Amino acid sequence: MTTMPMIETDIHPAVDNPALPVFLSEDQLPSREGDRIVQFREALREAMSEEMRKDKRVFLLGEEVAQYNGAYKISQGMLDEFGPKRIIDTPISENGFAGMAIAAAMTGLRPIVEFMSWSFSFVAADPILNNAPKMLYMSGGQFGCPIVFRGNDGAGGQLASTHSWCVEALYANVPGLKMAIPSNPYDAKGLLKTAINDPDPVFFMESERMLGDKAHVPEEEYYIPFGRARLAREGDAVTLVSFGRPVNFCLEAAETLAAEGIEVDVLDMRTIRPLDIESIIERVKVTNKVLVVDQSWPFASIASEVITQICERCFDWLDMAPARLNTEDVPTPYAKGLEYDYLPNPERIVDAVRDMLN
Amino acid sequence: MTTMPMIETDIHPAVDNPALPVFLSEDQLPSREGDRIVQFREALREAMSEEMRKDKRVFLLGEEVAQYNGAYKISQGMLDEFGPKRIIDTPISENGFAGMAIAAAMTGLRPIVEFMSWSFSFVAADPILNNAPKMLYMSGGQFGCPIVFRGNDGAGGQLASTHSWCVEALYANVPGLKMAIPSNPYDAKGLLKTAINDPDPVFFMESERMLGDKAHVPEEEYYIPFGRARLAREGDAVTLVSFGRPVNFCLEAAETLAAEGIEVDVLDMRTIRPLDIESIIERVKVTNKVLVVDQSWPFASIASEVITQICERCFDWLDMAPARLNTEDVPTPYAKGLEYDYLPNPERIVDAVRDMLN
Amino acid sequence: MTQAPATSTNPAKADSQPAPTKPSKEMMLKWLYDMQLIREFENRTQQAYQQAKIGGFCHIYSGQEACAVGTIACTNDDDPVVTAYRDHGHALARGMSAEACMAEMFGKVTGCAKGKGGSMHMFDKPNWLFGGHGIVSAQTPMGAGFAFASKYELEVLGTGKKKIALCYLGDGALDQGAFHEAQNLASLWDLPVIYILENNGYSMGTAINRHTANSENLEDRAKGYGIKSITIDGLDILHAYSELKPFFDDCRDKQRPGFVNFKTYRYQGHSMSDPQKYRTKDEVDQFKDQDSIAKLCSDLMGMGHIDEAGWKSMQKEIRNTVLDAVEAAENAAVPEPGELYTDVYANPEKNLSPTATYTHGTKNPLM
Amino acid sequence: MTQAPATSTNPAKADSQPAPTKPSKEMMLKWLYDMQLIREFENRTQQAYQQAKIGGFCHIYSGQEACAVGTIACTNDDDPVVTAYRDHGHALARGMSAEACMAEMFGKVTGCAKGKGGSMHMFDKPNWLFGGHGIVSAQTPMGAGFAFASKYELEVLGTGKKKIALCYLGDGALDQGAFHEAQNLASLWDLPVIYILENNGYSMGTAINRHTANSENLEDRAKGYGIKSITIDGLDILHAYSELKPFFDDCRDKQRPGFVNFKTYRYQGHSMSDPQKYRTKDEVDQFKDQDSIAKLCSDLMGMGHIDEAGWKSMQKEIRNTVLDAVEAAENAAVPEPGELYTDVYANPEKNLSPTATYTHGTKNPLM
Ligand SMILES: Cc1ncc(C[n+]2csc(CCOP(=O)(O)OP(=O)(O)O)c2C)c(N)n1
Ligand SMILES: Cc1ncc(C[n+]2csc(CCOP(=O)(O)OP(=O)(O)O)c2C)c(N)n1
Ligand SMILES: [Mg+2]
Ligand SMILES: [Mg+2]
Repeated sequence: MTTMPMIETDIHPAVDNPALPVFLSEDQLPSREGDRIVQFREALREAMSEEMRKDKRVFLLGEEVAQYNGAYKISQGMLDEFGPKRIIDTPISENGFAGMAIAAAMTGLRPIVEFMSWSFSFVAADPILNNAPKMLYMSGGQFGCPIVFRGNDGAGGQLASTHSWCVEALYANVPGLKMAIPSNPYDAKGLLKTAINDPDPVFFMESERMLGDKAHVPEEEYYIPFGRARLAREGDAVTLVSFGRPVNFCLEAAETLAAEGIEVDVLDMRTIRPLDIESIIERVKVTNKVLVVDQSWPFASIASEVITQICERCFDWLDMAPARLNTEDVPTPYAKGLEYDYLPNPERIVDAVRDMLN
Repeated sequence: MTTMPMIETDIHPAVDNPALPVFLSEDQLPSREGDRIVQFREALREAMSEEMRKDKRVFLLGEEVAQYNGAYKISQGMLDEFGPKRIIDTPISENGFAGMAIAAAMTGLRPIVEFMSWSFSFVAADPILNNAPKMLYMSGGQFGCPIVFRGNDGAGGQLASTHSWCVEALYANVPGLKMAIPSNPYDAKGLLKTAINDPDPVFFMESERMLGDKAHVPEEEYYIPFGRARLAREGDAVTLVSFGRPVNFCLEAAETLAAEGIEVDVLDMRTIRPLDIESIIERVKVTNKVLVVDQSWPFASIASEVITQICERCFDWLDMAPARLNTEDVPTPYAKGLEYDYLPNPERIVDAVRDMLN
Repeated sequence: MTQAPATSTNPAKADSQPAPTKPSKEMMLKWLYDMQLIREFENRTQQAYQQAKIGGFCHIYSGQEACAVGTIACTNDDDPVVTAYRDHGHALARGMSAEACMAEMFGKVTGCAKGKGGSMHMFDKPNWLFGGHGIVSAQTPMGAGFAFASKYELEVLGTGKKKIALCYLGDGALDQGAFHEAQNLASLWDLPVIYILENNGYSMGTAINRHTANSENLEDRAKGYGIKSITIDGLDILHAYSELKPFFDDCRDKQRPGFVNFKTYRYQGHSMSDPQKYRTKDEVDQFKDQDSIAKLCSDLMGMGHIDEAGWKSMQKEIRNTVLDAVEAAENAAVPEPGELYTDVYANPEKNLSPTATYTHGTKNPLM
Repeated sequence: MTQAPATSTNPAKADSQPAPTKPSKEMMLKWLYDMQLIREFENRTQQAYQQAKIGGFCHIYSGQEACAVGTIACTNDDDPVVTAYRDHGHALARGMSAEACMAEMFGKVTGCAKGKGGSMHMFDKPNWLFGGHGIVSAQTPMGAGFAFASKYELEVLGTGKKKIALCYLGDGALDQGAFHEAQNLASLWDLPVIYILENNGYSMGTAINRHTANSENLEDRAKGYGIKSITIDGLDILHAYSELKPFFDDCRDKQRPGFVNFKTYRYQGHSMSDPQKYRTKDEVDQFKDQDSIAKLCSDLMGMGHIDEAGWKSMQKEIRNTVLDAVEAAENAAVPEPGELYTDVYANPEKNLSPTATYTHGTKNPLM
């Protein structure tokens, strides 16, 4: 397989050991089809373990990641392999251990901070927003901050108001950070490996509801570059733009619509910052209609941003107003039925597409 | 003067003492012209003092608000008038005192929490985002949260990265809260009085750079309803939509443009949630061109939201893509020149309008 | 407080008068009842969870009954109480009906939060219970806030009386900055809040000595803030009450904060999905051998306050109450889809959202 | 650490070898020099601020010189140091040139952060200074983090040595939850970080007893975490050093945290815009009468290490150094507008922003 570096960057002097992984173009990546079926959580674990084997500077810390093997079993077995100095159980002190890890990253170490849920990251909002993404700037280029923050994001299944946050709508506003939100095991592994090697702070969002999802993940090592969307399904009627768990709802909706003879695009953005606007434009020029499906609340969300960028970049190609479908604009309810209605489920997506076509 | 209730609401059973102030329509409000010239900071003080005189449940807490008379002299003299039980100096414990005040609000008290700067609210992000806006929902309608959080927002003059946040782009995403961002002393007073009487949590943003701004503030009592934009200047070429400090930049830019024969609208939104989209639509139907000027970073900002809502509500009236002008998408720099370039200053607005018209 | 919840709806509640320092027979029997009620309730909760009738996170209180019951015994009906997510015990001890508590977990409109909150969010305004909170330690500044509000009512509004606020926290919550800030504020401002550390030795799967420093001397922490403290053997409610009652009274009287290191143990896993590899069955059994309900029961039998038959019939009554609660929860209605948009704003003006229109919705069944 | 800053650029630094417990004449003279340098530097800073050559918030260190100089004297050149926003003193004591420090406040490209950080953000990688941080107490978890990184290097990477991390905080920072969390982590994990409380008695306009509980017994707080502590009379650097050096050495040796309650005083207002009505001129004067520079100078004269003439010429040398720094800062270039977009990302891929294109920009003058 020939390798083609997809990103050409001279790394900043503030960052130690500057080699980025070699990125392959989409069609050069190992096949997504195959029978090495692993869960989403295993894909994440493989990503971390592979990078930890290669680079001793990488370590994992968070609540229950070590002895308990991870609250969601993502880090299962990692304590055994890497020992307690690199797989570190923390107290419930998100502000404290996030701030600590940021400092460690400034010295050139490469921490992976697991938030049991991004919902618990608000107590650490100050270090993760005020320090990590701005350290390089504030220090006039002296100190980088190569760190990954990762954890569950979005409704986890009747966890109610305080435990069901989609923080991307809030945090993506901040320059200096990168953000990745995979929708499936294959991408999760490839994106997390890239995140760990990236010299900038990466906010990495998983979903409790997807951790058991299974798919082929190839044996060979691969890295998925940031800023490359994947056209998960191609159509001509409408372009659905999504990221994370709702991509799967879009694919389901697309099936339903296909049965009615409506073929839609499903574009999986994979990363939010960088945002592969070119791929969106390319598809909008074909379908001239776009629906952004986002599991955050609508107001000033990623969906708002994508629509704004579409207006800025290809307004004249639009046949109609670009549309969005978000989570309902209310605190997350507990009751099962309410929570289902609350999320951008396949039915709501189908309805929205039908509305657009009428 | 005849009074006309502008908002008809039956107040929720969770909220004690439900009477809302009587709101007048824009043309019934006392005149904005006159010679009772006060500073922005005094207007804020008058709003708080008047409400505190009327309602003993209202109190103010925050760092240096009492003995020091306010870090920015907003609360000057209030300790003398209301005493230390109602004007309360706090330690530097934003999480602690915000959480405390939220509890007090649940019991029916009406706290005003001053953040010396909204930049310091991140250490309190959990209580202000997870509790205040969701308490009514989480408790199934048992406990309301009538509280005002207020403080300086935006670049304060070379305060650099950590002290120059515009938090509205982040926080406005959250349902359950209201948000007001006045641009001048008259509105500041009328909106803050409304905020204090509102039974929901209100996030109220001021600007260190405007606290010394002077304008006529009438003797008579008045309340400015939420969700009513003000057309601060009327034109025909482009509608500028803004809020807070940049409204003043827009007005300056409008002067410059007028000299070239270009007349623009300047619409001051006054509140972000609720957002007076109808007033925007009304003007877009006239000018068919819109530029949103927002002093936050662009990605998933209020500007993105306004543009999205414009697309949703009056796409067909647009002659061209709705445009935005935000703060530059970088951490706030210290150096004076860089900071000036960073903000949406009048020159940048003039350029953006010219670009739109070419 | 100005917005006084209606008086307790639970006439069975023993302490509508300030409780005496030496508990009466009725009081002690009520404790036995409440503790057994919690135990039975939690057994049914687990069952219902396994049947997927309850969803989300669900934290069982079994083993810790003496804590909720013993501490609430020292309060007045209108003392504010706030706790964390392991909150069924506090809700029941405070007087919430088993039905409202169970229905909440079933996600039904008859639940205390109309099905919007679930297991972690037990709110009961008539009983001065201010939740059930999910973010570890977020309730600790709130505890100071309820104490503040009581004092404010007394000193500024001139309408209150001397209260104490109760704020429960787990040992894991010790490590959150919020608790530090809360204690500092409480001590600095003489706020009558009593922090009750439900020290069950584990924060999820992490033993206390692995998550908090100097864990053998937790009272030292309180001392750092000049807050008085006490350590309680939490498996013996009679002993606990005799030590706690004067401690609480003193905090009320002096209007000062307090810190209680209440040593207890949870019988079940952290939540319903915990394989519990971090402790041995032996350890659990050892604590079960000192069960606080069995202890109280045998103490009361020793005093001649109850006999085997009485205990049997009490258990039966409780079993029926809980079964009724489960049945009622089963049969209650799920929320209408429109309830999604209610209780978001108390003053739901227009244009608050680009996509939603908010309304008021149905009245909470507890109000 | 893996990313070892280059060795100190300041050859005058006395402690490139581990410092002895009994200071040499040269060391003590160096301290006098550094303390006077800070004093003189801050005088010029105030002047420049009044002339509007410096903007933003600016916090003057005068009065506290013995703290930065006395504590840094106990460290090695490659021990990591982090502090808050009142950071000019630490930067100079750590070896940053007066020019880089002054130019930063002038917003010039020759500043230590290329003019992007200003007064509150003094970073100096070659001298292991990790900032200058503006959010009160945000630096305290970072302090634990630098200690963690040192230990990690030693124990996992196998390339380091026993270090201590220094983390300064003001008395106001005691009240932030972050500090509590940091101390707990430091003690729990045996992190060699020394927290130096620069206890100047005020958090802005709030006297310490009005903002933190039990303020007379601050060592009690550290005790709560099992962290060893010491209280230092911070106006006498010789005495301070004699107590601090063994304390620091012990923390390094045992790889354990420490807490220093360093009693000091700030002569100027909180920041440049503080009318200081919260304290009397008398109080300020009383402290000025015990000025730590005057004390050290007279002690050294008493020991015969310096005489009047020597002191005069040292002062003159310092004055010139600072004047040169001011002049250099004046003459240096302001950042190019394009510098707005540099140093935002170390790996500035495309599409990171809808409006900006990021690049690398000029190399930091300190690197
Ligand atoms: C800020 C925050 N971090 C993490 C969690 C996840 N979490 C919920 S409970 C818990 C353990 C708490 O243990 P403890 O405080 O001892 O209470 P217990 O469960 O023993 O009653 C954790 C880590 C959370 N809810 N909030
Ligand atoms: C979280 C936060 N809240 C408030 C502020 C504003 N502020 C800056 S310094 C300060 C006082 C701090 O006093 P202290 O810690 O004693 O340090 P000193 O100024 O005495 O050196 C305050 C309130 C801030 N920077 N960060
Ligand atoms: Mg516990
Ligand atoms: Mg101080």
